[in-house]
Amino acid sequence: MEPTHNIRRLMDLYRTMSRIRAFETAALNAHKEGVVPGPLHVSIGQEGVAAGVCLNLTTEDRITSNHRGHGHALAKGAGVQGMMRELFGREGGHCRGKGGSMHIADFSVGMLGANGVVSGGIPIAVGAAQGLKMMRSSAIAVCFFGDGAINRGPFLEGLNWAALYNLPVLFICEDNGVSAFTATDTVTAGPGVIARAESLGVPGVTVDGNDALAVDEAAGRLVAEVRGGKGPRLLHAKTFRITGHTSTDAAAWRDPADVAAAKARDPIDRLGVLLAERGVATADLDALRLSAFEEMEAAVTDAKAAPWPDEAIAYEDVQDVGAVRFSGVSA
Amino acid sequence: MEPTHNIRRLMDLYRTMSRIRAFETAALNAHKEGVVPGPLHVSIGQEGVAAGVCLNLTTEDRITSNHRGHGHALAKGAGVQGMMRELFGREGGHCRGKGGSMHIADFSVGMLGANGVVSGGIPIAVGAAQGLKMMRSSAIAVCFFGDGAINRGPFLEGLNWAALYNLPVLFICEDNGVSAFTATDTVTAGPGVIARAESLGVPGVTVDGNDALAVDEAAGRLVAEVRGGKGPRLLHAKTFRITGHTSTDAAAWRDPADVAAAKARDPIDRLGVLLAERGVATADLDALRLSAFEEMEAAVTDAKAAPWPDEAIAYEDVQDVGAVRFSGVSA
Amino acid sequence: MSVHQVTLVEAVRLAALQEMRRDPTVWVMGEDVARGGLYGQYKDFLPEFGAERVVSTPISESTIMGAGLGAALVGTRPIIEMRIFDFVMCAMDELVNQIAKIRYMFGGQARPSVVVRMPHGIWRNSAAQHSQMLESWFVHLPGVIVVTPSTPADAAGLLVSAIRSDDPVLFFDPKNLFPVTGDVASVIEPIPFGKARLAREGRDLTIVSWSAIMPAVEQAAATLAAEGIAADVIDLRTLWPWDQAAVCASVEKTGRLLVVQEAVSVAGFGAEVVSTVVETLGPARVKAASRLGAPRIPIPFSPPLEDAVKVTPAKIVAAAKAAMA
Amino acid sequence: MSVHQVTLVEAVRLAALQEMRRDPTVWVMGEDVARGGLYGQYKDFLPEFGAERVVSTPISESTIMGAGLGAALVGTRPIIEMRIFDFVMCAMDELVNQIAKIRYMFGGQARPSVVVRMPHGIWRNSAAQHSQMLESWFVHLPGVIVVTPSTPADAAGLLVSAIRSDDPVLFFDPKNLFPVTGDVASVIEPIPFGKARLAREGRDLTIVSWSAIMPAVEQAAATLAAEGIAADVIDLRTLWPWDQAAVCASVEKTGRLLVVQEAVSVAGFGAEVVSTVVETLGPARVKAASRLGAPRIPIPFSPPLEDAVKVTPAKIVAAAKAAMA
Ligand SMILES: Cc1ncc(C[n+]2csc(CCOP(=O)(O)OP(=O)(O)O)c2C)c(N)n1
Ligand SMILES: Cc1ncc(C[n+]2csc(CCOP(=O)(O)OP(=O)(O)O)c2C)c(N)n1
Ligand SMILES: [Mg+2]
Ligand SMILES: [Mg+2]
Repeated sequence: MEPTHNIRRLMDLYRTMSRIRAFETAALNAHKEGVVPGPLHVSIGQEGVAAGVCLNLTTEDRITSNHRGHGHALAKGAGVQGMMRELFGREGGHCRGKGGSMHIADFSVGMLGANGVVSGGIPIAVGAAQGLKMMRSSAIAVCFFGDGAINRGPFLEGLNWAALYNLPVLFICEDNGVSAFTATDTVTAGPGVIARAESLGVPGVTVDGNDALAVDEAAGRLVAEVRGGKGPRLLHAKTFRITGHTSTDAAAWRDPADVAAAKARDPIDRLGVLLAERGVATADLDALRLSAFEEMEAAVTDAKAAPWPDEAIAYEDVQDVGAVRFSGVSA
Repeated sequence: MEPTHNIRRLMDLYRTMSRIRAFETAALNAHKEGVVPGPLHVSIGQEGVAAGVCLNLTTEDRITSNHRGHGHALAKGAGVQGMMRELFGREGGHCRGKGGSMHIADFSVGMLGANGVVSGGIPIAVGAAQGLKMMRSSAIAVCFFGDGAINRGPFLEGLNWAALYNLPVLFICEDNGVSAFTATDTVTAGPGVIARAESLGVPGVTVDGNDALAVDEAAGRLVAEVRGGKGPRLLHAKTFRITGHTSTDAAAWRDPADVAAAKARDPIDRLGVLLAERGVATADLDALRLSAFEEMEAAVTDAKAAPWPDEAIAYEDVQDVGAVRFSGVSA
Repeated sequence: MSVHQVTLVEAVRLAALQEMRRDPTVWVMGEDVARGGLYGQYKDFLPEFGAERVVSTPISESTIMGAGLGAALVGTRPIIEMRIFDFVMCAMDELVNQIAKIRYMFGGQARPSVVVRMPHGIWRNSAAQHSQMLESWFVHLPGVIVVTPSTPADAAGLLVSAIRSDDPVLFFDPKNLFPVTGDVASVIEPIPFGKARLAREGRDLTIVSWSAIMPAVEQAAATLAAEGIAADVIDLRTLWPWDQAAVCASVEKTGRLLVVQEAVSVAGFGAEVVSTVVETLGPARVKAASRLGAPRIPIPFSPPLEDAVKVTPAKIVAAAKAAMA
Repeated sequence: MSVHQVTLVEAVRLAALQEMRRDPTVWVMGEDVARGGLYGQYKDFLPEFGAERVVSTPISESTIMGAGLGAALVGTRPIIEMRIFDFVMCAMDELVNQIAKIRYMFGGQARPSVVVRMPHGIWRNSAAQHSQMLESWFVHLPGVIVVTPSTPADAAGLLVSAIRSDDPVLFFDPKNLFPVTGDVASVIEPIPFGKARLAREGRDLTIVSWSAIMPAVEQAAATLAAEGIAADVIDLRTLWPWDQAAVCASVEKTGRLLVVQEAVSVAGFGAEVVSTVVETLGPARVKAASRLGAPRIPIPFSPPLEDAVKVTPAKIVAAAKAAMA
């Protein structure tokens, strides 16, 4: 990469991370205000992973995500208005208000959905890769999941399957060290995700997930291999979730030292330092963060003003065939 | 081991294998005659694994098994009459005629049951080990499953769990190379079961499953480690199933060369050769095989003559609480 | 269009074959399918369609189900073969939480066009883990179509509809009826979901049933007819949607309803039929409404025990007579 | 014996605490239980009982369920915490094919004495994968007891019975009612399975319900009473076994039956209640029999959409009036 291109790419990463941070901060605040209903899982501190991976994907590539999917969706290009309205449960949400944060999806940009079930996205991504391969598409599938997900059966089944059929799928284990409120290493045996993946025929690479540039570079290599027909790969990105498990979890149970250390390794700040070293003016970076902030504030304003979905919408998108309303007395 | 003891132990192995072979041969014939109903999965050619492992267990130790469980049950000490009657669906069967071959169990000797679901025994064995540990028992749990089972999620979950809680459980992967009618290596990626186990924190050892002595020695070591509190272990026993998947599968799809090679490696014949080398008279071995044959023929005669269970038995063993017969019109 | 006599398993084989020839996005996956499937329902598919469209899988039920969904999301139409219904218990998250809900949760963006084939029912002494009938569960589950045919022609026509459906279809092959023969057309036309088949016309009593127990019902109806009781016999063919209009019209005529199910009676689909009829017509217009089914026990192995819990023609005749009393 | 006012979640906490103190073979396992559980239902258990009896597990639902079974087979009594009902879909083989059938398949040798706790129901905009109610499925499944309490006292007493039961018990915590308060005795006595609670006495109509929707039912009954319609309100408390005698006796008195369920109406437990009443009393003795429940759609996220599918006091009042017409 020659220097200017490199700067542009770094700025892309910086912009994406800033937008994710701004989106989730705005959503968190709105949740505290009581205007975002239901559970909300944010990924503050983890933005480097989503940004670094998705920068290497095309719109035709597909991703599946987990319960913590805002960053993945935004990095994949999902529309902000549709996302924010979805979180608010309003008309114009990507899922028409039926999904909410835990079921964010934007098929128009290849975002095949968040998932409320841990590991739920693994077989779906594997199958998407199989379908894409069958249809001779050049697109690949990318599957985001947490470190907690590697203790569920679908991890084994999905990776074995992907290796067996040599499928174009890239697995991303976004390792923030916690499974809900439990430290993952207290419930996980053996040497870790890379060993597990390799035992299933899927080569893996570990990267510092708080270094967006490193993620970008590693993902770039792996995406090229996957797209080149070399079969599935796994990227293990070590990161840290600064906030709690859900918006209502103040994360008081965490070691403050760990949180402080993580804040010092904040992926956005780190990339900012690097960009400054490479000569980008601080003002330019600030402008970029401000514009992300404004974009998301505007999205909140829009979502707040958006109408609630009409009750009739509850009865749509169920099935083409078969009544949805109960033939007898029904709610 | 001093030589005479060794011979006695080898004779034990020989006897157990011969009894398994005789039991299954008798059952197969009875099935062909039409007096054993339902599906029947026999393990002819694999007897070395069950015999070698179970020789190292006490009655208090528990085992779980799979759909191919006659050998495991017999080697663990299950009563032959109860087993044969169960296969025939008669009164006096271990499961009162409700289970049949696929659900053979004899809790009185620690045989916690065959299983009609591939991998079904894995979490049960793990939990049994956890309960035993909690109750400060010196007993361990042993879990038999096939090579096909390592592609289901419970393999990952169960081994991780066992390693995590340092449970007294020994996993036995009885690797006959086939999953029903499909060669297992055509549906399995990666370097194999040992790598998978080790990636989950469970050390494993591979052994020639057709060499009963080798199985006995390896299992002896592993059982001692497990019983000694060192945590779970896995034994990978490579073997060959000479007969088809079920009694109605003539296994015409197999390569005759493979079958011939396997027959040449028959675990019973091989141990016979070894015993002869060590000075045991062929007549003694023949007598042992004959007595096994006669024992099982007698069991068949007994089972054939045994009464059918009374219809009322169908309604027992469901629940202590709640009617089993339908309150309305019922079958 | 010629018609020929084939077994039910051959009928569904021909249906899948026709659709895979018609539409290159249709494919099948499951254990041993390259070998033709456990029952020969995919016999000779591998040579014709190749290993990419006839995929023998590992024993990985959750991924068989979930990968089927993923493949549907990118535009293919997988037939997901579960081998034996009971094994779908290993794939329930993928079926219940993902396939059934994905279109709705995502506001219509996803179309999980899969057919999940689950041969079900009592099958010669296969015992508790290989004999279950839980089809009524899925009627209670929003997002799926539930298909329960009993004849070769219906199974074939409904499988064609299932493969062409954009909604996910749970197709319950009546595995005990695979050897039963019947006429099937050389070009298999789709049969619409939600239309019952009137298997026999009567006036005294309405017998409603579906799936593998239908032959016993028809036999019982013949016995009843010989004794002067003429029953309308309705084969629902699909449980969701189900032909409420046909059933209600028949009970309006006969005044008496008997639902016969191979499954456990308690909280089974029979309860839905009885309740719907009573609610729709009003109790005053119903002289009798009852259910016949299995007691609430797992399926035992031994033949006489299994017989004890099986619904038989004699039991159906007795229940029908009770309903006439 | 003193009585105090506590929340439902505290009531079930006290019940489990009492039983774990009483019986050292009782233990609990599930995700985050060492931290007190997702709802605080195991708060302070870890310091008292230690990590061997309060086991925080990996996210491994099939093994949580299956290991619970294995541990029961060697003589312990695990409480299997599923966190949220919907996740049991990841453990259905272990529950349906193993736990429910093992005693029967093995001719009585196995006693799977487990309690599976599955907090269920609509819970403040949690959407389709965290709000399901499929309790009726398990009534149709031989081998298990189905418990669906709605008050702190009932939840506590029934949990005590569940822990002492040798049969496997599926305990549906009504998660939306966790903050609701009520009186609980300082020594919690077991409540027998299969005995309904008469929540209100009337003569005009029988309303049958259970679990999280009960408060709405009682509110509706109060409204109806104010308008001159006196309903017998029956809280079933357990769906298997269920108190058929109490329900039938009430309908014999009132002549009219309305079943209210938070779950989807189609093929839900309400159908079993209606059918059983009609079959037991005969249609002639029933003037009206109907069900109120959710439409057949997954639970949507957005508040107004969720409200649309929720059963509310107003809807119950309307349905009751329709039943009186
Ligand atoms: C199958 C299943 N079990 C449990 C849960 C509850 N749950 C939601 S998120 C979570 C932790 C997941 O940890 P990880 O995969 O590491 O993701 P993270 O929250 O750390 O991003 C749990 C246990 C769930 N959603 N699905
Ligand atoms: C979950 C599940 N899927 C599929 C089956 C059908 N089935 C029975 S045995 C078998 C093959 C098992 O292979 P393996 O575990 O290697 O045991 P083997 O038969 O070789 O002894 C299959 C697929 C099953 N019983 N359970
Ligand atoms: Mg995590
Ligand atoms: Mg095998």
